[in-house]
Amino acid sequence: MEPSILLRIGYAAISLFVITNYGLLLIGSMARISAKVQGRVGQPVWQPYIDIIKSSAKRNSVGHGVMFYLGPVFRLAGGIGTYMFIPAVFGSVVFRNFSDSGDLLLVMYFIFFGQLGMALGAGEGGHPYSAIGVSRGLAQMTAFEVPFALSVIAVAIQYGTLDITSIVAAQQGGFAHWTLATNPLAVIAAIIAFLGMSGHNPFSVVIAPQEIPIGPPTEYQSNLLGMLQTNRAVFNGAKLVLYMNLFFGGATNIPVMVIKTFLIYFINIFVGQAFPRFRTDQSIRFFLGVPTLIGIASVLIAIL
Amino acid sequence: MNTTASALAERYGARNWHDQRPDLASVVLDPSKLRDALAWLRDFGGYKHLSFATAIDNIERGAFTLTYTLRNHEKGHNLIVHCDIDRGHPVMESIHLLWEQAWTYQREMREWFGIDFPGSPRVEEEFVLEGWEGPPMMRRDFDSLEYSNATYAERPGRETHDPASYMKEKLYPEVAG
Amino acid sequence: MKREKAHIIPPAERASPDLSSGKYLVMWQGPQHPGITGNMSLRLIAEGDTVVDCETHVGYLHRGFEKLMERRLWMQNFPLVCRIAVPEPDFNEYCYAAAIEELAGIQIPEKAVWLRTLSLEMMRLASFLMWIGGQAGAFGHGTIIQWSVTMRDYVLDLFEELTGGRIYHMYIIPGGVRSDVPKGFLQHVLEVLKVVEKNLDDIELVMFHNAIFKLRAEGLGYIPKEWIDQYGITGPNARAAGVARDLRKDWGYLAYPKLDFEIILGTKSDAYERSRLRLLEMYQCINLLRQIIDAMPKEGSFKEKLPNPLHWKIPAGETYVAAECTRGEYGFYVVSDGSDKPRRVTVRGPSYTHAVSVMERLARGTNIADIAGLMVSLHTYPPEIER
Amino acid sequence: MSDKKNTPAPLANEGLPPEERGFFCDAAPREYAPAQGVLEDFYNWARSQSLWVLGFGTGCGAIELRPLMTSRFDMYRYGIQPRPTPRQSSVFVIGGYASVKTLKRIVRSYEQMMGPKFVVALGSCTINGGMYWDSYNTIKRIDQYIPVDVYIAGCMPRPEALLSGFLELKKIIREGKAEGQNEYARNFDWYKANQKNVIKDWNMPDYNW
Repeated sequence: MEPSILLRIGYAAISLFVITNYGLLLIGSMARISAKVQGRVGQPVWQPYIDIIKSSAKRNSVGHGVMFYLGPVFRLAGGIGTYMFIPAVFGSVVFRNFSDSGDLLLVMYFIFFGQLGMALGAGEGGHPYSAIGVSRGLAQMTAFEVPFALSVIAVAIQYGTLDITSIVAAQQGGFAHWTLATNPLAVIAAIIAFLGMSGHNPFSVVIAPQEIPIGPPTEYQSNLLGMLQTNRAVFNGAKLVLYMNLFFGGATNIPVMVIKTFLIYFINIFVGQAFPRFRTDQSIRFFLGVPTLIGIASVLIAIL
Repeated sequence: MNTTASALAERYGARNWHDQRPDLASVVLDPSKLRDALAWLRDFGGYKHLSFATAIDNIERGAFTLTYTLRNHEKGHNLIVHCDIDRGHPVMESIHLLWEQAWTYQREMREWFGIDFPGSPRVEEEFVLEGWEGPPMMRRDFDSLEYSNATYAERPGRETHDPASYMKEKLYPEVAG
Repeated sequence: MKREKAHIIPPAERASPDLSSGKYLVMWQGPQHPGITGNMSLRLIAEGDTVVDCETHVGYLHRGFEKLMERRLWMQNFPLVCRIAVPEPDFNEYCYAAAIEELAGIQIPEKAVWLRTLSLEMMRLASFLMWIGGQAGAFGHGTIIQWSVTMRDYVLDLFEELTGGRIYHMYIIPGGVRSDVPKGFLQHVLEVLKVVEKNLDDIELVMFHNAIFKLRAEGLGYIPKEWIDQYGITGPNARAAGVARDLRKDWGYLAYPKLDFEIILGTKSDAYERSRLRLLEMYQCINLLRQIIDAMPKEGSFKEKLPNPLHWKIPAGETYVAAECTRGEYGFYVVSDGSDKPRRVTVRGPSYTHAVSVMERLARGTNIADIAGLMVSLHTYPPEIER
Repeated sequence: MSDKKNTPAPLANEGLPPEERGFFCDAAPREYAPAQGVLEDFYNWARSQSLWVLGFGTGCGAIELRPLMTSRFDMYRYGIQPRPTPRQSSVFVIGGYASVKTLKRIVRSYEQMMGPKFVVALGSCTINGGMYWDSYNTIKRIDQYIPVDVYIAGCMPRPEALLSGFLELKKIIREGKAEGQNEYARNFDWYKANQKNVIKDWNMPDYNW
């Protein structure tokens, strides 16, 4: 039977709590892995928790107007909104969130939404580096949205629906049914877009510490920074879950979800540790080149 | 070597050619001739590379001795060109048109010695100091220690000794005492 | 694909943008900025992403060395000089010591000559290892510096074994060196060199064969050949332009004439070329160190007897002694008036031209994102500008 | 958790030209009361466990920060990491001697940091002038101008010394003794007088945050 709306909200809160912690631990462990690449021991896995507590425990903070405060709020809303409409675990009552009341387009909109809110807030910050970072970030985002959107279109055509739950349902029953197997080109284009989306090297020009320290969040401190850090965890988790659902056959239980998302996120570190960063114009040129062609090809494959 | 020496002597009245090392010589010129001489050295003498330019405060003579060190890479020879200018009225011709980096040295000399180089770019701007109100600090009559004691707060408990006497009473107390 | 449009020569005259037009963005890069070398700052005026004007501001590290040295005895200055340039203090020590010896007419023993060469080359290697991490980091590649700084630390351990100091060694004193090589030291040097060489191979693989690094660095900061004399550019920056300027060959100081090495020359003279050339020079360093260890005399005295340093008067005179440091011509101009204190000491640092006039010109027309990379590719270091 | 009652008078900002005064805040810093009991202990633990160092190499001591933050002495193990912007960093490492020109930037960056903020001063030259005791351009003791929590002596301090200094700082923070921000606010006039005494051309706001 269909649980009552209150019950569902409670469930959603639980799954949000889980994904937040999972995202934080994921960030911590990835930092440790990249430290290993660099021959270091690396920070403790729970370091992100301490950082958030510390940021929230700052005594004073400086504001630059209402939009400045709203920026992180929008960002967090974007992150949570993205997650809320994705089924984290297929078939589970607790982790289905509100996936039946929203579809892929809504999720894509939410992915945009956070960034735009952040852009407004950071612009209000008044720091020149924030402005530069925002312009770079938006330019790059529009670039990597192209292959991402193309691969999503391919998936939508292939499964004849925009509803994530049914996309996952169509991929059940073994590796042969995954999008990875049925339309690998779409997956490749989407993964390249994912590198840009998660802002690791070589697409980290938005927060490039050596050039524009450190981009949009330059002026953000104290609890606002804590909010951004929390959002980073939620947003990463949401994106990973989305990718897992669209391309890697979803997950029927928590361990599978953990393993798959971990592997997807690992691609970032794998690439990020081996490359310097693109300049903005170069990364835009890159995204509109080969990945876009791959995306178009994947759409054609899906049509045929 | 002395083609260059003689040429400088008869063209620009260079004096006191002194060979410090086989690959290092120094010569003295008049301020009025200096710029032409440097230009000649650069274009015809083969001394294409300006290593540095600086000034020495000869307060006893009442003169600043400007020092330009050039290098001839073909012959592997360095030449130090001196010229004295009046300490009371320190103005010198700018050579920023001969070497692109010369203006920086002139800016430095302007700030550190108070030597003016009319026409040199940004020579009026502060170079390394900021809000400096004392006299040009590289002059001999500026006492760094005095200024430092007067300006910066000191942490008690630090004493400094004159090395000669202090070492003596440490090493040979019977002689010192 | 960027290789063709490599040779952009920035305009000689400074642009004078109208800041009130609201078309330009004024930015201070530094002093509090991770992408700046040392403690200096650039005032950039950008139009969009392109820098139209750049001003170098130095002086944040000015300690007035030249004034302080006029107040100290010849020997008291000796611990002071190495503080002038942190990454490679030994070049200061060598130039100062050599200048004093020339003025005082001291001949240093053969073994001291070799030990000085050894320490200078080790210093060069350490400094380059520090630099290459910065070069990679300026383009956002954080892995290289983690490796290379550790390699540098191994070299610093050698210094600690030889001199007792990690950063400031005060090893090359007037009249020779301060101490003999400890037992088994040369063996340790060879072992460390093996490790460093292996690591350099990795670095070359990751950094110099990296498509994105090439994309960023190639064609960035092109220095035409004519500028070398015009701006007084020395060191690797000049050699990358194909001009053979290496004081180790030209002056043949210390034991370098007895060593077998060639001046490494580049052609393209852009950031990538300069970086590659410096990598080759690191290999050359390792090679030189091995030669030195083979050729150096194993016994003999390592320093001359000096007069009482407290009453040590240097005969009147002036001299200019230079050495080829990692960035170019590093020189000391010392004037003595026959008293027990120097009359005037001037330090000639290669960054003086590289960081101010050359940087200001090269920055015009480059992308903001590339300023840090350009800065590091010139390998500038502020303290030797302002002393 | 901040007591509103002792809010000091607005600052004059006489260093600025009149048309620019409007751009900057004229509020003097005020003290912030710590949280109560266990909560504050917990906060202090968190603060001591995540120290973000401001990436400002003010002197030659900065060169030993590189080995410290790279793979040999890996300071990330202790939750210490560099941070490029003063807004987000909590530890200010004064890397050796501070010339007057740099002191200006040090004061500015320090005031922009969000409290609680801690200062670690490296090298003898920050303690009593060290080797530059008679220099006309370097200050002799940094604690006249900003409050310092930990001094690390030596010229220059080795990375091991830096690490032990950071651990000492952690101890102080956990004991709740690192109240540099409040001290600065309490003796604001004294600090400001010292600063203006040295920085001759004061062309920035009296307190910039």
